[in-house]
Amino acid sequence: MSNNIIVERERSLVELERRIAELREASAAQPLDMSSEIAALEQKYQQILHELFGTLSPWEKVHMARHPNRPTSLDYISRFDRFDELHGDRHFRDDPSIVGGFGTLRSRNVMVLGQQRGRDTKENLRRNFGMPAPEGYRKATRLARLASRLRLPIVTFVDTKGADPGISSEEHAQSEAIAICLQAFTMATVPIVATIVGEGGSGGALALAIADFVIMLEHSTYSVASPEGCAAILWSDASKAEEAAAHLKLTADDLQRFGIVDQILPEPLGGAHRNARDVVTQTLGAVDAALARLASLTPEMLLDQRYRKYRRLGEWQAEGLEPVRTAR
Amino acid sequence: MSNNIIVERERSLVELERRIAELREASAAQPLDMSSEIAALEQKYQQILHELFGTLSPWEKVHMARHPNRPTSLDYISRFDRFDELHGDRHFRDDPSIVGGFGTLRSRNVMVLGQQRGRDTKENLRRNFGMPAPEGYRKATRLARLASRLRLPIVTFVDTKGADPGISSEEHAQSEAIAICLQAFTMATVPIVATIVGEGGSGGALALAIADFVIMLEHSTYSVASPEGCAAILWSDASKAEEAAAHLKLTADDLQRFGIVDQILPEPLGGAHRNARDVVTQTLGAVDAALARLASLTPEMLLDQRYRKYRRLGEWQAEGLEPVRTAR
Amino acid sequence: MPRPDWLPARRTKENHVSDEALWSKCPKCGEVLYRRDLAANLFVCTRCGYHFRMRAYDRIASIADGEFTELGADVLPGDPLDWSDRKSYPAKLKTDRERSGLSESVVCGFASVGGHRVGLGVMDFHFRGGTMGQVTGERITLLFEAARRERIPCVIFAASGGARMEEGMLALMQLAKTTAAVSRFMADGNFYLVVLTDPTSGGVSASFAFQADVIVAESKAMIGFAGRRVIEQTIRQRLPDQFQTAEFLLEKGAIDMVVERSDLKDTLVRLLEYADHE
Amino acid sequence: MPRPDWLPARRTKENHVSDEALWSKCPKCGEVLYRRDLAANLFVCTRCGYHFRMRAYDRIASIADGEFTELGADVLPGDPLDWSDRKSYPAKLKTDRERSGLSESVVCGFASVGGHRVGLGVMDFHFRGGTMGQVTGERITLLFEAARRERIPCVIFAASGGARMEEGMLALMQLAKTTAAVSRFMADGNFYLVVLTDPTSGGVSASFAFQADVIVAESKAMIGFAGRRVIEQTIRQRLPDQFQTAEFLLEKGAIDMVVERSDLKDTLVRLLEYADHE
Ligand SMILES: [Zn+2]
Ligand SMILES: [Zn+2]
Repeated sequence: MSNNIIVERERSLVELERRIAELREASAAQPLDMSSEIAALEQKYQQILHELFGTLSPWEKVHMARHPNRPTSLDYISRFDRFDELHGDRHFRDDPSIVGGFGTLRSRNVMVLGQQRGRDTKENLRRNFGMPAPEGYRKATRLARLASRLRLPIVTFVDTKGADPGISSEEHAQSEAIAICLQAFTMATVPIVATIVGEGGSGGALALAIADFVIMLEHSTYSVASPEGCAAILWSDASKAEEAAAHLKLTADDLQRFGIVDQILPEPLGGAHRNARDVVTQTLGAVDAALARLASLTPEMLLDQRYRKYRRLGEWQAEGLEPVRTAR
Repeated sequence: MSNNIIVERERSLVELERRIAELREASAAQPLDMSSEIAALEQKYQQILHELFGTLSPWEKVHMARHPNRPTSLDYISRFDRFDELHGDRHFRDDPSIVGGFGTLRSRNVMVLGQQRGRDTKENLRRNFGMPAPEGYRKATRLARLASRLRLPIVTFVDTKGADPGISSEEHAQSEAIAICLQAFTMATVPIVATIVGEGGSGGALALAIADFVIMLEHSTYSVASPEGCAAILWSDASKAEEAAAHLKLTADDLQRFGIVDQILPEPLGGAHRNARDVVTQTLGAVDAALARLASLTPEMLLDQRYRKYRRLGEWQAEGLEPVRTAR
Repeated sequence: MPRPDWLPARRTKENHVSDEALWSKCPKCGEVLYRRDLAANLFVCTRCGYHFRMRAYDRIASIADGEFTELGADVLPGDPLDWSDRKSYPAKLKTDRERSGLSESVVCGFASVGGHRVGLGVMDFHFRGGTMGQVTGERITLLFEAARRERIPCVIFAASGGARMEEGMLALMQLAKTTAAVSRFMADGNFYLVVLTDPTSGGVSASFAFQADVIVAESKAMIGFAGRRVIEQTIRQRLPDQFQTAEFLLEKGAIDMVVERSDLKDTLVRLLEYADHE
Repeated sequence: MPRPDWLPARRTKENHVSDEALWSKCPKCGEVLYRRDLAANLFVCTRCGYHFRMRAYDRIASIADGEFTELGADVLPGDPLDWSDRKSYPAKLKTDRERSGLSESVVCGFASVGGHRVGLGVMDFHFRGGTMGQVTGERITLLFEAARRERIPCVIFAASGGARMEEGMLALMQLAKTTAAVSRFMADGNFYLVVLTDPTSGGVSASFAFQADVIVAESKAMIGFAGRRVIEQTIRQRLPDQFQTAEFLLEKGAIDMVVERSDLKDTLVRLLEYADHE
């Protein structure tokens, strides 16, 4: 059973959906006019939908971002005009939790990369629940550099709880893999557009999110740590995750305010998975528009603008506080 | 027991050496003048030395190059003013069969790299008999790139039967590791001086031997394949290695004639190990001189000169032979 | 597979060899296949899907849209080491010229592939086991230099047992020479695509074959640095069948994709599109 | 270890805290050590060689030849997320300021090390567990920018539990910001040297710490991406003691060398020589 609170909540809608469907069927088969009953039920349905999903707390958004039916990176990539997947870090392994390759988006050739979680248990095992190993980040580094050489813009989809924290990942220098991936994106001489489509977890997410333009879906989250991890670190109690979620300022609105996210894309009531087709269309449109705006910039302008963008974040001068500076 | 034919031959000298030493001792302890006996024995010794080692066949040179006491890369590196070893490919492992790091040679800071076989059985096991794994070539690639960034000339010592042909080397993409290492040396923007100090075996040797100036010790060998490997490939009979050695043109003289080697350093009668100190001194002097000659070249000039050097090798136009070119 | 006008002429010598060229037996399933049917099916067994090793001009015909303009055909192998064992090296070359209809282990030139002009180099295992001699390296180098001047992509089909013994160190130096040419070509931002075919090993594998931007391998091709026999002798045990296959390398992250021969041209055309800046 | 004039003054606050600062118990062998002796021995247990975690100014004193000119000391942390759990974030900062005598988890500035002028940044685990907040990132960035202008090497001592929770995504963005500064610095051919000290993990480990040209680690330091506890919870078993130590990483090829603290300054001076183009 899912312990996702959004999935739990959706259960209460299932009965109502079944009844509406039955009524429609009956109405079609019989001369009886049941349109008013149907309308009433639908109104009720919309009302419940609003009650359940009208405003979501940060914790609810965390669950929405993790919803098993939420569109994953490949749901976006598969709607490109074309996609040719490239594999491997050339050294050790192909990591299926990062998908990458050449793609064509609205007639524009790009390099596309995304963390990919599974859409069922079996795929989740293969893709390590979307938590990349060092080999995944090394593949991303390789492809980002290739994109620069071939002058292809980079498009990324971010969706991971975080980088894999397992033994072999430590043995293969996970830190180094992420650190070098960050450098590769920082120094890429082509436009980069990143979209946070699900859970943006920590450095493992950021490694694919250094970009000239960052888009975020309304109910996606992007956080310095998972709420569970944060609660464990601060209070040694992972069960206080809901409280941590409230503190972490991990929603799209928060992040736009901080200047970390450039554009928020609205989701249907109840989340992106309730109308995945439109969400994907709208997202790809936004990515394309961002690429179009960036297309005229020279490599030097891009690098300069990207530097200034990240340079600004966290330049902070506290007021009224004296520096700890003792006499020399 | 060693099956090295040079070592075998040296056995016949041991008895003579022992007798000379005994006579000297006796002469020192007693009033008796035995100088003429000693002189006679020493003359005989020199004569035998000449008979045994005066001219060496290619096959004998193969054994000389593999002699267990022949100075190895570290014997040269340890005579640098300073050496600070750097480790690891940053991904998977430190391969002890390639040694590398910062060094100072006659007051000049350089990056130094060399294949390193063991000087005894235990060390040979640790260093895989000097046959590098992909991780070794990746370390070399990393350090060659670092040298370019820091504008440090690269000095290499070549001494390997070849790259490791084991299972995990294949699993970790040995081909790719060598191919990328070749590229790193080709594109390095600093002077490179390589010295073939022992056995230069195939692509595994070449990966550290792309250089602006190539020095070779008189009895070192440098070959497209080991004679055993060549015999196995051509005649499915590794025991015909001696015949293969004669064919392969793997001696310093051959290679200088082909323009592959720029300078040959003479060895003492009987091989480098009979006076390792002087051989190392002479070699480091030659390396230093080569670095001094290259020091004035700009990166562009170096790259251009290096390109033309390798470009020339094997530009061949057969005479009298018609191309197989059918009508179109 | 459409047969371009020039192909039969180029294959003249091969067809002279003997009548057995009319029929081929599948080494995997044993099916006896009429050579013309086999050619029409891109030399893939119609029964079991086994990929026969292709001859260079057949490969070119299967990949190029039409015309193929050869480069470096007049650069021909000599005998730099004055080599002679059971047979002199020139005699070995002569035999292989007659048997393969080729003058060296690689054919290079220019072609259009799905409308994209590319430098195309195809190695052929039937000439000296696809080994790389001076002329192999020279032709590859000429190709990358010409493609760099034109700023067009290069596509190489690799098939090689490694460096050629009979040219000794001059053969090994071709690793350096081709690397130099490839590196310059790539440093200018040109696209380099390689297709590893059965078998690719040794010096070719450890130089230009694994330097490409994108590495495609034909299904089931054996690819490695060391030969299977060498490894088995070293470790004194039999290797699993899967070891060193294209599929194995894909899992190990060494290559970008594995492609069936029937999909190969389409795949190459798609990949070339991405590097097209027209 | 010679004690520069400025050091006692900088450590004033620390020394105020309590009398127990006079004595330290070795967590490894249990020996009770007089703090002044411990300091004279570079905070290495005189009995068993255990390396205590060093305070930033003690570290600087042990590495710099003499003078240290601080940079970014007036950039001070705020409360961008308006964070409050058991305690408000400003209150936590206040406690750590008093306890550590530092205004943030890193002290940056310029020093001479064996005659080489360098940008020197030293993290301190005693301030918020060495976590990286906005100001940590800002100071590191200011240091790399200044060192780039001067074309001098940078030496960073890393010690960190990762990104700081209480500054949320603004803390995570410091990975990006420092990476940008480090990358520009390195692209110009400047030399970047890092010393990983106990413990280095999380966001610091996964950004500037592992981007250095040369990575030195102090003997026995714990270094990793994920924390030991996190991994043990994930795999539901205890990890070997050796796991994630500096020595383990050396074997795994992740770092260049492991150095005892007593050899550290000499090692750094030697390494700096190699990048000296005067
Ligand atoms: Zn068949
Ligand atoms: Zn102790």
